[in-house]
Amino acid sequence: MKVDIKLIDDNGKRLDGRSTEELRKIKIEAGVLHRADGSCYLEWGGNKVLVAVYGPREAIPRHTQNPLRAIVNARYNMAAFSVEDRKRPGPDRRSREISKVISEALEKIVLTEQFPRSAIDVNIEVLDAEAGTRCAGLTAAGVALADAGIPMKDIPVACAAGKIAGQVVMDLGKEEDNFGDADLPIAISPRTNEILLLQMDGHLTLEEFNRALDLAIKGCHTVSEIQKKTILDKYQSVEGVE
Amino acid sequence: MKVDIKLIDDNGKRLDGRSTEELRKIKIEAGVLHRADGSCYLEWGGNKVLVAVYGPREAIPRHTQNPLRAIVNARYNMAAFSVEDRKRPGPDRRSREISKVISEALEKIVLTEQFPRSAIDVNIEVLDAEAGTRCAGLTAAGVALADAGIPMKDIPVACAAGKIAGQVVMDLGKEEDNFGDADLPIAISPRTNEILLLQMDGHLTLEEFNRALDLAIKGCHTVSEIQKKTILDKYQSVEGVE
Amino acid sequence: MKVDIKLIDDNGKRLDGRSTEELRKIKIEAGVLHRADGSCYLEWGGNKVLVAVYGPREAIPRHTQNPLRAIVNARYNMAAFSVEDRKRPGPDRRSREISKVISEALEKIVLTEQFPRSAIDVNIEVLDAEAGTRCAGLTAAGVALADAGIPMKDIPVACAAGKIAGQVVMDLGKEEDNFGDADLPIAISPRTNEILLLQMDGHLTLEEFNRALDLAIKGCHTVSEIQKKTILDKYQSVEGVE
Amino acid sequence: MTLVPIIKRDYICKLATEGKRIDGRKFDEHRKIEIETNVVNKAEGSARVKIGNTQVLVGIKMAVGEPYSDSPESGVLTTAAELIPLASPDFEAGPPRENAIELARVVDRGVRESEVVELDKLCLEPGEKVWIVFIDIHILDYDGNLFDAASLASLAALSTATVPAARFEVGEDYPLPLKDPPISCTSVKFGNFVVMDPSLDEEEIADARLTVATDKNGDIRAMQKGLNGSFTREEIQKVIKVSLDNGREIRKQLSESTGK
Amino acid sequence: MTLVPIIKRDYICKLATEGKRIDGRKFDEHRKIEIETNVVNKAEGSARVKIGNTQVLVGIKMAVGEPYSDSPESGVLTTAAELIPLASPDFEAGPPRENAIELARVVDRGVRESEVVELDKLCLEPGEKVWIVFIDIHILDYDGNLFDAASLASLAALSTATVPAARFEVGEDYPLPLKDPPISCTSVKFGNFVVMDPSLDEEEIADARLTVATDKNGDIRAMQKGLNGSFTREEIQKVIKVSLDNGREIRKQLSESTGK
Amino acid sequence: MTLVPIIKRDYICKLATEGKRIDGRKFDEHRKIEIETNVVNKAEGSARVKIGNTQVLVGIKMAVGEPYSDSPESGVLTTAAELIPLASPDFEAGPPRENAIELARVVDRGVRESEVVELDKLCLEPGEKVWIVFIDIHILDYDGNLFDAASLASLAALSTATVPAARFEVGEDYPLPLKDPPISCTSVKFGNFVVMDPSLDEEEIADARLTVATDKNGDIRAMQKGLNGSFTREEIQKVIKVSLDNGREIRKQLSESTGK
Repeated sequence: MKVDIKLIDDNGKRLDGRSTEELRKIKIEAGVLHRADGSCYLEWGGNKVLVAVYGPREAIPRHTQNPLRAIVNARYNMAAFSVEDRKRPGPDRRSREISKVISEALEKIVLTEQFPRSAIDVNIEVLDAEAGTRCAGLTAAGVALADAGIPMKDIPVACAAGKIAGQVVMDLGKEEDNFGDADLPIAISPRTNEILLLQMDGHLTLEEFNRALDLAIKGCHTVSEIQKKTILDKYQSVEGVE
Repeated sequence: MKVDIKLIDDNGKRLDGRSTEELRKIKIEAGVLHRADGSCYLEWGGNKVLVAVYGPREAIPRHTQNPLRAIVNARYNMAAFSVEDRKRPGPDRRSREISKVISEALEKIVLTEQFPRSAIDVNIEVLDAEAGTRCAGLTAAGVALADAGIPMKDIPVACAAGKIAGQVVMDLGKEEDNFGDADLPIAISPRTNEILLLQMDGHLTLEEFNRALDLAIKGCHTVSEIQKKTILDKYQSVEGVE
Repeated sequence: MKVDIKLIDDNGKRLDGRSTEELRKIKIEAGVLHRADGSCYLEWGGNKVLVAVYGPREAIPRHTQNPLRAIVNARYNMAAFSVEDRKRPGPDRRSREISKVISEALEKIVLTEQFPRSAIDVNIEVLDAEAGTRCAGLTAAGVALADAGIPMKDIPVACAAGKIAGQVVMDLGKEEDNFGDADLPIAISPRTNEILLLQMDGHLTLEEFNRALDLAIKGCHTVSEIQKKTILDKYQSVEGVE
Repeated sequence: MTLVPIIKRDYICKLATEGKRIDGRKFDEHRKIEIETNVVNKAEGSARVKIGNTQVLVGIKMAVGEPYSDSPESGVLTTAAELIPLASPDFEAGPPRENAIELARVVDRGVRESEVVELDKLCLEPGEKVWIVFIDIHILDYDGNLFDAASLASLAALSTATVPAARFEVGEDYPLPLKDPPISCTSVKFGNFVVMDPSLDEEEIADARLTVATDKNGDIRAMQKGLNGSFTREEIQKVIKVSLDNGREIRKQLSESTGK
Repeated sequence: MTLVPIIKRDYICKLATEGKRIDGRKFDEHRKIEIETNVVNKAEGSARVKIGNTQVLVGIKMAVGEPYSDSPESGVLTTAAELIPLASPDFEAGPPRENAIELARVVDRGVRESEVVELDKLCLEPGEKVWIVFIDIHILDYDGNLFDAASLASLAALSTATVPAARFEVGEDYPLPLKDPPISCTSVKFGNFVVMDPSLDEEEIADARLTVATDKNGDIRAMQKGLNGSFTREEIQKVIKVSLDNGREIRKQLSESTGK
Repeated sequence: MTLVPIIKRDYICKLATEGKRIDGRKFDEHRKIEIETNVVNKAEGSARVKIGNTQVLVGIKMAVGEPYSDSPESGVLTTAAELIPLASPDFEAGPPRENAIELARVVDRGVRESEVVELDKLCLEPGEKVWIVFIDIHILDYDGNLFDAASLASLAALSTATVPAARFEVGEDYPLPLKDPPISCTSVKFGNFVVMDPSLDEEEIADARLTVATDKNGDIRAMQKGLNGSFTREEIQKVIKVSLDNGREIRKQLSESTGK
């Protein structure tokens, strides 16, 4: 169904009042679970994501072990009640693809060589979904890995840019995702700007792509600051206790 | 659909003519199968149940082995043709829950410490179902385990009590189960009266519960006598042959 | 739906113009795939079949290994687009039965004793299906096994006979299969005429059965010649190159 | 799994050279058959068949459903077999594997291709509502030759089945309409010997198996060869002959048991 | 898995002989409970319950669907639980296993048999369209006693659920119609000791488990015994008594949290 | 799996420092492509594409079915890929795993997001009956770069597909309505080298993969990065440039092969 929605108004404001280069509101909390080795709760606009990290621990079954390094198993899962029409529990093709690209992005950044034959399990649960869950999940995973004390080259971070109403904008919201022209979620290592994850759907000219990529990288750096502050706060509060 | 059925008539008789404390008719036969290590065929009212025991034998796959004792795997299964509307073959959630609670009840009574790393498989097939199949299955399993010569502290036995038309009664039949107020199936070790299995659905006052529990225990003892007679008859007939 | 189709006309010709003892057109090509150890592409009437052989290689999982000989795993699969109404991908009961009878037929002819604990995988993909795919698949498998250099007592070959419009005929086509009276697919070792595979559906008198069996054996020998020529041509072309 | 059968094989073959079988039967003799019908109340029809120690229970259930689009005026027939772990220490729980699938499909074809169940009489509304007939094969005790036991139990169960029209509020109950059934007889070959109705011991060492279903006119209605051995043309003739002879006897017993 | 629990068991039992529990509670005392509702925007109702470190999130979704044929005027209730690997190093991904199935079924019966959700008020067109209520139980952090946490979170989520009639274009939204709920309390037994609301340490060494759901009248609405130990008649009485006492407190807290 | 690739990696990297590839190609050169259409009679459209030794067959089937509720006037597109064991000693039978799922989803998005199939012209009755288009990807021979081969074969198969309206009795057959397709080009990176259209040897040692689909206007229509390595911003620009150049050539060849 084609719907006539004006995604950017005459003042350059988007449906939720943001400017074209503005992120949705982000809130991150580390160490929220008792059993997990590391955990993170993250809200990003209307998205709510919970991540638990377990490991490094022996990879089972054995035939999955890599004698030279650890494997990173990200498991992205949407709760049945996280979307408007209830989702059947269990993995579907979409969640398995997202799990794969997030696993691959994280493997680049974790110092996997330090833990041969091991597995690091990153469980990403989407509790409320509202466009951009893979970026939210990967960003929360970065914090949960740090909270678990897993050695990493950097804290990975993700953000999307896209195109709506003919303009390149930061971090698409729900309607923007449904009725926009293109979405470009990426993840980077903020220290080096290396691109760990990149997917693109839609229609962008070469020039628009370049602008969107730069915008997404800029978004990543903003989110990265929030990640670092969260981890620092957690660390200091623990210090304070001791 | 609410149905107006008078479950107890003015003379205190139930739909099938039983009094409130009367069991349905029970028939037990031991050693009815050639391949199984032990077996039992049991009719309890309209229920027909066949049980085969295999083991103790090495538990496979290996990771299921317990180094200190045997595991008891009861597998409760309803034949596709055992109910009014054909049941899809294979386990459903109900049968898996019943398998679990029966397994747990039997593990308490089998001398599992004598067979480390082993499995004792108890296959319970419901051929005709008419209320009370878990009690019928567990009772038949007790006889089949004895027939297989598995060392046990006692022969476990099961029976239910319930509440219909405001009264606590023994051993609910089909309509009584559908239109009654509560069902309380239990299994006990008759020698000690220890309660091995207990589930309750419905609505009972504390006092009704106590009466129902006592009635179910009483039923267990009656059924236990039939079990013992069956095993004795079987043993003597074998003796006689030799 | 009963359909009135005249399967044999007044001149003794069948729907596609064949005489009663005539095979459909067969085309065989060996060594058509790069990765497979041996391969064959076969067209038989409207059937198109591709076979890849891998092995002998260690059988996994280990519990499938036979310490005395290799196992032959034929896997018959129909492409989703090979039939009029799209077939759901993956094995169904029909394809699993056919895989079983083809595996059994091939195990008799491969010198499996030479490769204990090994598996020889024979992947049969039906790309276009039009009656007689199991015979086409088994025949192509024989060529692919030879192309892979797997030692065999003989090159197995398959062909069907059947009964339509009251007559015993060679190699049923699509409508003949749907509206005929009986189908008798067989596979043989052409050197000894031993029967490796035999299935029969329909209605045949004893005498008709004997005639159909003889006709199917005759068909097998005709197809066998095409197989041998294919392998010889391939061998000579390779010789020529060297 | 490999050593014991070799010893067993040698012993059974040695007996065979003397014309004997391990349980004393002649080569072309089937074990004692018992047929008991109406053993399950909830089923529309049921039968328990024993062939020697092998025991199979078949229950028939029916329901109202949609016909296949290519046969809008025909009832639907569905056959399922489970090799439940009750019946043998070698059967595992879980979805049906190759052996169970082959068993169900061979029984199904035996019933379907011979049109034992008159499916064209099971239409309620053309293209909309027809009777679905479920044949569920439950193996209770496995001591060889499941094909014949399952097939015979299916026929006996069908013979005593009632169409539950009243329960589905589409008329009055009536007997399931049936035609004369073909009888399946299975033989196995080991070495150069071919024996009828194999026991489990014989099945375990067999090279090849051949099932032949024959009707009362002496015609062949279905065949299925199994296992990784071969038959010669002559052996096949011999198996057909034995299947005809035994089939005649078994048909008589089936008819007596079911009163049809 | 076997050696550590033996040492742990000895330690916990030794404490118990002194009347103590590992976390300092009395035998009949439950851990601190926190109930937070409306935690998920997309759900029609939701709640997160903490019992000590155990944390369970339940979301309610609703949809319009067909009723069961034997209750054409009733809504449909469906309960699912997943022991997702997020919550414990011992939980594995994949379809629900025995423990998750038992959990979902016990919560489901607690809600269903006590008719907490007034299903007869969820009919849109008799026999055609009714509301389907999905209770999805998400375990977030597993530190013992999932039964009570999942049951309480389900009740809290149901209490705050809105029937999304507007979204489905069948009228205006209204609160999900509910009756007074029974409260589940679980105790475990090890040795001769019975303790209420087991922590994970206590659960790991427990011989037997008993869950009792009681209503505001002090009546029993559901029971489930688990694990491979036994209870005496007297122990059962004692567990019921403790469940009534604690149930009363928890009911009060639930009522305060949900404003009902 | 780990030792051989290290040696292979060293060798391929050493060649690369000399500006060479293992099969003699330039870094930005794709292998020889062959496109053959209408290879399967039963399909509504089909094509076999070879890229070097890699071989993929795609068949299109259509059926009449229900639209999605949120697009009642649109046809439905479904893409499935199976990495069948025929194509590689490393592929296993069974339901699709991660790699097959990613492949199918990337091909699907390439077709869907660029609206290659004009789904709005495949409506028969709004909200009731629409055409379902099934794209089934069959990998026949796996020697690297399945993404481009599968994508190209899908486009070629779609280009020659006929809507089977006559068979479904809803009118006369007509060509499947299509728009200009974007062409997928895949590059991989190992060390600091980026090469186009990787062979299997190159894929096995690659750190990162990037697929870029471009249209005839030179716009980007889809991208997918894979594997556990990274790209710099500059490398991505380079891959896009190479994908545009090669895409132009391949588009021409596709157009010639399909006559469109």
